[in-house]
This record gives sequence, C-alpha cells and structure tokens, in this order.
Amino acid sequence: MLDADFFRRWMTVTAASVEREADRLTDLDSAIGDADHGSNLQRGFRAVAAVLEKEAPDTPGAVLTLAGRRLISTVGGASGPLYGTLLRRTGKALGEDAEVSEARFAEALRAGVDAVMALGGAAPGDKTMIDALLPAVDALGDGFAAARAAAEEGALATTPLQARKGRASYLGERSIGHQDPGATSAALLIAALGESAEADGE
Amino acid sequence: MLDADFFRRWMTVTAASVEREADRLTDLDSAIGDADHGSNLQRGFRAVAAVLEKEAPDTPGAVLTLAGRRLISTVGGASGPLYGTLLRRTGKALGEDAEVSEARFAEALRAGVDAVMALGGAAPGDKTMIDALLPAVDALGDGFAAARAAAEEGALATTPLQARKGRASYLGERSIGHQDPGATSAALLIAALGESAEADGE
Amino acid sequence: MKMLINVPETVVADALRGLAAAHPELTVDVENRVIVRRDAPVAGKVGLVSGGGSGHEPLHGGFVGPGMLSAACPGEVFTSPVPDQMVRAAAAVDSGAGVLFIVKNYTGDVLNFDMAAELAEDEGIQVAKVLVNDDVAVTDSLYTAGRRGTGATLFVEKIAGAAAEEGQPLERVESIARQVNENSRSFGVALSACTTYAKGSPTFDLPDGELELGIGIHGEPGRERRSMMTSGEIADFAVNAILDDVSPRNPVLLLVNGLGATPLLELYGFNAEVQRVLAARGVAVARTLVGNYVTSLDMAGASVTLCQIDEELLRLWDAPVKTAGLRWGI
Amino acid sequence: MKMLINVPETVVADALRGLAAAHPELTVDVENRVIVRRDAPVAGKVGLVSGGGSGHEPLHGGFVGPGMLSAACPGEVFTSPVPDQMVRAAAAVDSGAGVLFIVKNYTGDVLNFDMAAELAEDEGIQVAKVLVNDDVAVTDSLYTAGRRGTGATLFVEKIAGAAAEEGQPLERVESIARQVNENSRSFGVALSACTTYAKGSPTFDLPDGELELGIGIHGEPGRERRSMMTSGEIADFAVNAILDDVSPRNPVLLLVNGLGATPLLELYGFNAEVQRVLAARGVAVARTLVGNYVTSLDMAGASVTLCQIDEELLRLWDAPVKTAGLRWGI
Ligand SMILES: Nc1ncnc2c1ncn2[C@@H]1O[C@H](COP(=O)(O)OP(=O)(O)O)[C@@H](O)[C@H]1O
Ligand SMILES: Nc1ncnc2c1ncn2[C@@H]1O[C@H](COP(=O)(O)OP(=O)(O)O)[C@@H](O)[C@H]1O
Ligand SMILES: [Mg+2]
Ligand SMILES: [Mg+2]
Ligand SMILES: [Mg+2]
Ligand SMILES: [Mg+2]
Repeated sequence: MLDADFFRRWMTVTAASVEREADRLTDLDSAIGDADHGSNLQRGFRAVAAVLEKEAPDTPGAVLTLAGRRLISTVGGASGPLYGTLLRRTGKALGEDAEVSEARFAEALRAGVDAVMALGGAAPGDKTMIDALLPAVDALGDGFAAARAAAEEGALATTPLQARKGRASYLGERSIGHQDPGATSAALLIAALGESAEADGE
Repeated sequence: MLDADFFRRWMTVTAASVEREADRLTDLDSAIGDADHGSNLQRGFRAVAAVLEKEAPDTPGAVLTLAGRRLISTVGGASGPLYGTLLRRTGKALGEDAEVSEARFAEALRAGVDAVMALGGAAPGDKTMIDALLPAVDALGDGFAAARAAAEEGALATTPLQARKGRASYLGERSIGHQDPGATSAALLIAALGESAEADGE
Repeated sequence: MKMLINVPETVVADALRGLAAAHPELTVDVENRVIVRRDAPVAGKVGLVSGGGSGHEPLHGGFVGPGMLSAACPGEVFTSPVPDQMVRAAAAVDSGAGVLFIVKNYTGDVLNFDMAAELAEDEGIQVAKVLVNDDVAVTDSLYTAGRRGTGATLFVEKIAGAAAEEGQPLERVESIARQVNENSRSFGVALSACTTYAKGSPTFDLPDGELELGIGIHGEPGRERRSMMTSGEIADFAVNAILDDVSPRNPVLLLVNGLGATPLLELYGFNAEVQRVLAARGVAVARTLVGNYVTSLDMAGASVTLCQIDEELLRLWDAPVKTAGLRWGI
Repeated sequence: MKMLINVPETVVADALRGLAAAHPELTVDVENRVIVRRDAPVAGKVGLVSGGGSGHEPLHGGFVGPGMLSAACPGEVFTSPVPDQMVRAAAAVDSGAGVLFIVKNYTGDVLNFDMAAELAEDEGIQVAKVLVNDDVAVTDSLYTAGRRGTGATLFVEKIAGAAAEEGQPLERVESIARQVNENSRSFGVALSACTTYAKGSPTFDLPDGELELGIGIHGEPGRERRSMMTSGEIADFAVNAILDDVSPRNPVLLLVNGLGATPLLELYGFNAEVQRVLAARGVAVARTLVGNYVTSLDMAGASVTLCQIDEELLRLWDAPVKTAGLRWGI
C-alpha cells in the first residue's frame, strides 16, 4: 500500500531529479521550443517541495492535489497547467483514503493523464508528455520499474515524431529528430516512483 | 610649374588611393575612433573627382577651392571641414594664376595647414593629420618625394603618441600604440603629389 | 551575449521594481506580478487584462493605462504567467462591467488564461476571452497549436482599449477585439537568435549569412532558413506571405516592429521597403507605426503586421492612449 | 552581426524614406537630408536645429515636432552632417526669431555646425549655438576634445523646445539650453560593441566576460575595461561616477537610456538599481524616463543621465511634446 509519505517522497524525489536534469530539459526545449522547460519545472517542483514540507497533508489525495495546485500557481507555460492538472486530477481520483493500493494509484493516474489529454488536446504520437505518460500508465500494472521503462522508451520514441501540439508544432518537419522535453520530464516523474518506493523499503 | 591639370590630377590620384586604402583607414579609425574615416574620405574624394570633371576649373586656385568646398559639403565628421579647409585655404592662397611654382605651392600649402591648425586647434604631437601635414610642408622645398617621405614618417610616428584632439583623445592612454587614421590619409594626399607630377612627365 | 542583469532568477522582479519607480501612474505589485493602472477599477468601464511571458517589452506592461490595458500579468521570461496573476488582475480592474482577457495563442497562455477565467467567474467576475492568432508563418491546422499571436496583440489591445475607455459594454469590446484579430496578419524574420537568461546562450544557432523566415517571438526557430537577404527582399517575402493569406480591401494599419536588437535606423529603412511592396500590391496604408513594440529580448530582426480597418476601427486607433509604450492624444 | 539593410551606402536615405512614410507630420527632404516639422516656420517662434551622425535614433530626427526640435540633420552613420544640411534646415525653420543650433561636443559636429552658423548668418539668419557636453567619462581638459555630448541632448532638446514653443526669445531659449546642459551629467556602459555598416564588424573587440565603462555613443571604446559586473554593480559605478562630478541639491530628471540592443526588460531592472543608488546618495528623482533614446546602433549597454532641475525646468520638461520618439501632453 502507498501512503501520504510515499507520495510526498515521490514529489521530493521528482524535485531532486528535475534539479539535476534542468539544464538538459532546457536544452531539449531550446532545440524545438523556447528554452525554458527545465527552469519552469525547477521553479514548480521547488515550490511543491516547499509547500509539502510546510503543510504536510496527510492523505495521498491531498498530497497530489496540493502539489498540482502549486504547480499551476508557480510554473506557467504549457507544462504548468498540464502537470498541475495531472497531479491534481490524480489526487482527486485517489479520494480521501489514508493509503491506496498500487492498482488504485494506476487507475487514478490514468484519470490524471486523461485529464491532461482533455485539457491540452494532445493524442499519443503528437510528441508531447503524453507519449511518456500513457505508456507508463499502461505498464503500471506490472510495477514501477515497468512503468519507468515504458516512460523512458516513450520519451525516446518522440525523437522521430513531428510535433503536433505545443510550441514545437510551429517547426513542422523541423521538429523531427529531437526528443520532446515534456516527454523527457514525464519520464523523470515516472522514474521517481520506483526510487520513492525503494526509499520506503529502507 | 604646376598648372590646373596638375592639381586636378592630384585630386584624382588622391581619390584613387583613398579608394584603394579605404578599408585600412576605416580599420585604423575603428581602433581609436568610430570606424568611418575610410568611407568618409571615399565619399568626399569621389565627389571631388566628379565635380572637377564636370566643372573643370582652369586655375590651380580654383581647382583646390572647389575641391575643398566639395569636401566640406560631402564628408562631414571632423575630417570634412579639416581637409576641406586645407584645400580651400591652399587654393585661396594660390590666387588666380594659371600656373604656380613649386615654391609658391609650398607656401600656399603651409597657409592651408595653418588654417587647419587654427580651425581644429591641434598642435604637432596631438596625434592628428597635422603630424603628417606639417613635416610634409617643411620638406616640400626638397621636392615631392621628400614631402612624401616626411608625411609617411610623420604618420608612422603618431603610433606611440597619446591623442589630444578628436575622437581618439577620449581613449586617453589607450590611444597609444595605434597609428592615427587622419595622419595616414594625409600621407596618401601628399604621396599623390609625386604621382601626379610623374603622370605629367609622361 | 552579455546581459545587464543581476541574476537570472530576479530579472522579472527587478524589471517590475524599475517599472514602478519610473511610472507612478501604475500600481505595480512586484510580489504577485500584476501591473494595474492606478485609477482602476474605473466605474462602468470594462477591464482589459492581458499578459504573457516576459521578454516582449513594452508588450504588455508598457501598454497599461488609459485607452489601452487595465492590467497586465508578466510571466517568467517566455513563460506564460500563472492563473493566480490573472485572477488577481481581473479582481483589481473589474468595476462590475466585466473583464476581457486578451490572450496570445500559445498553449501555455491559453491554458493558464482558461483556468484563470474559470476561477475569476467563480469569484463572480464576468469574463470574456479573445485569442490573438495573427502569425501567418504557422499553418493553422489540426497538426499545429494554431497560428501564434504576435504583432496584432498591439492592435487588439489599443483598439479594444479605446472601445472600453468609451464605456462600451463587454460584448461589444469583445467583438471589436475579435474583429481586429480576424483582420490582422503578421510575419516575422530573425537575423539572430535571442538569448534567454535560463539558458544563457542563443536559443538556436543561426550562422552568419543566414536568416530565419517566419520566426516566433519566443526564441523558437522560424519556418524556413535562407541565405541572407536584403531589406527589400525581406520586405517582399514578408508582405507577400501576408497577402497570400488575406487581401485587404480597405486601408490597413501597418506595424513595422523591431524584435529587439535591430536599430531604429534599419527599421525605418525596412519600413520604406514594406511600403514599396504594399503600394505595388495596391494596399493603402492608413497609419504606420514603426518601433520596438513586440520584442523578443535581444533578437535582431523585424515583423510586419497588417490590420484591415474601417472608419470605426480607425477612429478607435486614433483615440487617445496614455501608456509607457504607446502614447498620443493626451 | 547581420543587418536589415539593402547596401551600406543607402542606409541613411532608406531610413529617411521610411521616416517620411510613417510620419506625415514631418517634411523629410531625403536628398538633402533634412527633417523638418511640417508647419515650420512657426511665426514668432525660435527655430531649434540639431543633428549629428546617424545611428543614434530616435535622436535627433525622432525628436522633431511641436515642443521639441524644429528640424534635424542626419549625417552618415556616426559622421557629423555637413554644413549645407544645417544651413538648409535653418532657412526652413527661421521665422525671423532666429535659430538655435544644438550641437553635441564632437570635433566633427562642432566644426560643421560652426561653418554652418557662419553661412547661415551670411544669409541673414540669427544663429545661436549651444554645446552639449555631459559625459563625465571623458576628462574635460586641454588634452582631450572635451566632454562628449550624450544623453543630456534629449533634455536640452526637450526643455529648450518647450521654451521655444512658448514663444520665448532666442537669448532666453539659448540660456535655458545652456543651463540644462550645465546641470546634466551622463555615464555609459557597453556590454558589446556596435557594428557600423562601413566596417561590417564590431568596432572594437569586447571579449565575453568583459565590459567597457565610460563608453561613447559612436562605437568608440570606453575609458576602462573590467570583468563583467551585475546590473547593481554597474548602477553603483555609473551613478557614483556622475555624483563624483556634481552633487545635485535639487531633484533631478533621470534618463536610463538603452544603447540599442539591451532589452527593455533589462533596462527597467537597471533603472531599479539606479534608483537604489540615487536614494542611497540622497538624490531625489522628479521624473524618470527609461528607454532607447540615444542609441549606438546595436550596442548592448546603457547610460545614465541626471539633470538637476528647478521648478521652471520641470514645468518645461512636463510641457506637451509631440514627436515620433517622445510624446506626451498632446
Ligand atoms: N497540448 C499539449 N498537450 C500535452 N503536452 C503538451 C502540450 N503542449 C505542450 N506540451 C508539453 O509541454 C512541453 C513544453 O513545456 P514548457 O517548455 O514548460 O512550456 P512552454 O512550451 O509554454 O514553454 C512540451 O515539450 C510538451 O511535452
Ligand atoms: N582637432 C583636430 N585637428 C586636426 N585633425 C583632427 C582633429 N580632430 C580629428 N582630426 C583628424 O581627423 C581624423 C578622424 O577623421 P574622421 O574619422 O573622418 O572623423 P570623425 O572623427 O568625426 O569620425 C583623426 O584621425 C585626426 O587625424
Ligand atoms: Mg518551453
Ligand atoms: Mg571617424
Ligand atoms: Mg515557455
Ligand atoms: Mg565619424
């Protein structure tokens, strides 16, 4: 079972890996976007880590809705409302239970990803964060490691795609050959699940 | 004796050598000024050549006063009024004679250089065109070749000087180590005398 | 590229402090990043709120004041502001007559303003939205995020601002804003990439002797790269790209806009070429504005925006405006 | 650096054509390079004529209009105009009340305006001259050409322009102009060199990580080179350089001026730092102007100009002005 602590760790581990990978995310965004994805998420997840420390919500749902709201209030750009919605809607779907099963989480995350697709209008193959998130959700039944592998594979697979959503779409065919920054950060987010679970085992 | 033809040649030979050396003059000006001396003189001497062709004044004095007026009307910057005054006042000093001796010319040119010093307030050693013009005038009694050598030596000798007039003076000690663009162009003007005389001999 | 900044993290806050110091006629909330005209809310007047990533100054903060925007929300550099800013701005300027959000069509701006509109309506503020999407460099299709909002933003903000200042109701101000956007088209060309503070180096690599046609204003590379062209050739390309998309029957407003680092001397020369092409294509120009209005940090280049107008829109364009970035008639 | 031009030879003429197209309220003589306000000569009004090398736009052509200059003479890029232009301008604006030449203190400008003054007086025009020399970066001594004219030119042109517009006589307009200059001091800092068209490459070499303190506006290198500094450190240096030269007792006008390629976002941030230093040194600021007004093509950097004012000068500063580059009150 996954408790509020686990979800808090998920957020702080994500914050740490965004910190570490910020330059790479910004570089990816500079190739096909506007060179801010790393700093956007850095600002957002710093704020998330800070607010979770301060408010220490005590259910998985409350952790994720608070984190989502905080991203919406601090990131801006396309990724702010999208990641914010992802976490907020996942959190809402988790309800008010103090602990949730992995299966329940997988279901909630799917609701979150659906909300992101509804909000941003992106479909799989549009070269967005969806291309990492959706495979991850599909693989989540097989555990965090499988989800991580699926997300990373999904992110890598955005390289040959032509972008159809977001800023990269303006480039048309010139977006081909570059990995999508949002799919890359989504893979970081999913990878952080396993790391948070391991930390739990210690 | 030097006739109107000689002075016209002086101007067109100068125009040609300014054309040839324009980039070098501009480069020198970019080191300690504002990177326009070559294009300034190019514009001016093209206009001088054109007006002399069109109006064909028939005395040495008329050639130089016309050339000087034309420089004033087309060059701008510091060098326009200064070179314009040099030629205009030299021309005025030559009076209305159809031919003038080399000695008479040397005297007139000294009047021209004096006028430049009065107008611009520069003294020898201030790192300006005066540092090429004044030695040239002093040497003119020994012929055009001597004047040329003196002017070129004078121009070279500006390198170690600190500028006290014109734009280069703003640099203070940082003007040291660069040859003055105006002294360099003045040496071209003086060198053109000999070339114009040779052309006459042909 | 070296920058005149303290540290990247404080660029926007520093600029807001400087704006506050220079413009006592504005209320600048540095912490919450909202710029409001001092006398807001103006009784009976529709509030106009815009915003977007910073780095395009004077857009939008420089257009706050009588006759134009009521408030602006600056985001991080090239990053849409967050809904909290927009809600705060709407609350500050709403007199009960409602608020119009003027939104450039970028995914980030659209999503954040949409969220803000919902939140503001929850607070009882009537909100209308208009999307600006004038950039013909981007194909407007299912396969893109749609045309970008660029130079027309200035036209929309000015003309809708004049209508609001006259006391026209929200639906009318909104429909005028929409009309201005529909009548507007832009095309931009970059001679150099800009440098964002987060990245610290040019956002894309543009070798000597090449330019980007159809550039965006966020350091996004353009549609096509070509060998360097003259001002006249660029004017031909840009104006023709616009006129391939629309054929104005009425006279137009013309904005010849610098992207940041192009000297005004060059911009005026470019205007001469743009006017030449327009004349050759039979397009009459009613008013011309030349300057740096919708910029992209230190990018060199320019954009052209045309807006087809009628007498009413021209009257509203000519109406008094008193902002840091655009000012006439008062 | 790539340029948005046709060929270097036509840059100034192209810009004048573009200026004419954008500003029907100006009479632009492209061939003879004179920009005159359309209603000149204004009966009974002193004419104000300025000019200088091009590349500093909006100075001077952008400051022609009611409440400021009567005419401007643009030279080649960074090259003083020729006397013929100034004489023509003087003749176009003289209503019999005389003409004031506003001359930045550069050898070229001084010599050409001096010649023009003589020629204009030969034509029966009464001419007065005022030299602008506000740049504290240059030591004013027998061993230099004297302090350069930079940002204060805007103050002199605006305030003397207001006095002339009110119908004050030539001697009075001249003495006000002289007073404004005497009360003004500037200091400029470059983060990059500019590129002139004649040369086609940066006028001096400024490596990454270094800046030039005490820069001129013609691509002349500055007084001193230092390792890169923050906006706050630059403000300290610039303001202190000015206040070492003069201690204003009255409130000041403040111009935080961009040299061309520095984004407005950075300029406003720099303004915040300048205001901090002024407050710390006890200098009260009556009015602040932030923007690109006295530029140096595509140079990155900024200058600070202070002008100590009294009530009369403040009144004239606030008076209406209607030009392409500066506009308020009408
Ligand atoms: N409509 C969309 N749906 C899903 N993801 C999107 C959409 N638009 C953009 N993205 C994602 O957002 C990422 C860019 O985020 P970011 O750079 O932070 O925002 P911005 O594009 O506003 O600068 C893209 O790489 C992409 O993965
Ligand atoms: N006061 C002066 N007296 C004599 N020569 C001068 C003076 N000031 C400048 N010069 C000369 O003019 C040259 C610069 O000419 P130019 O570059 O055409 O004008 P500007 O300095 O206005 O750009 C200098 O190299 C110097 O030789
Ligand atoms: Mg981005
Ligand atoms: Mg020079
Ligand atoms: Mg962004
Ligand atoms: Mg010059």
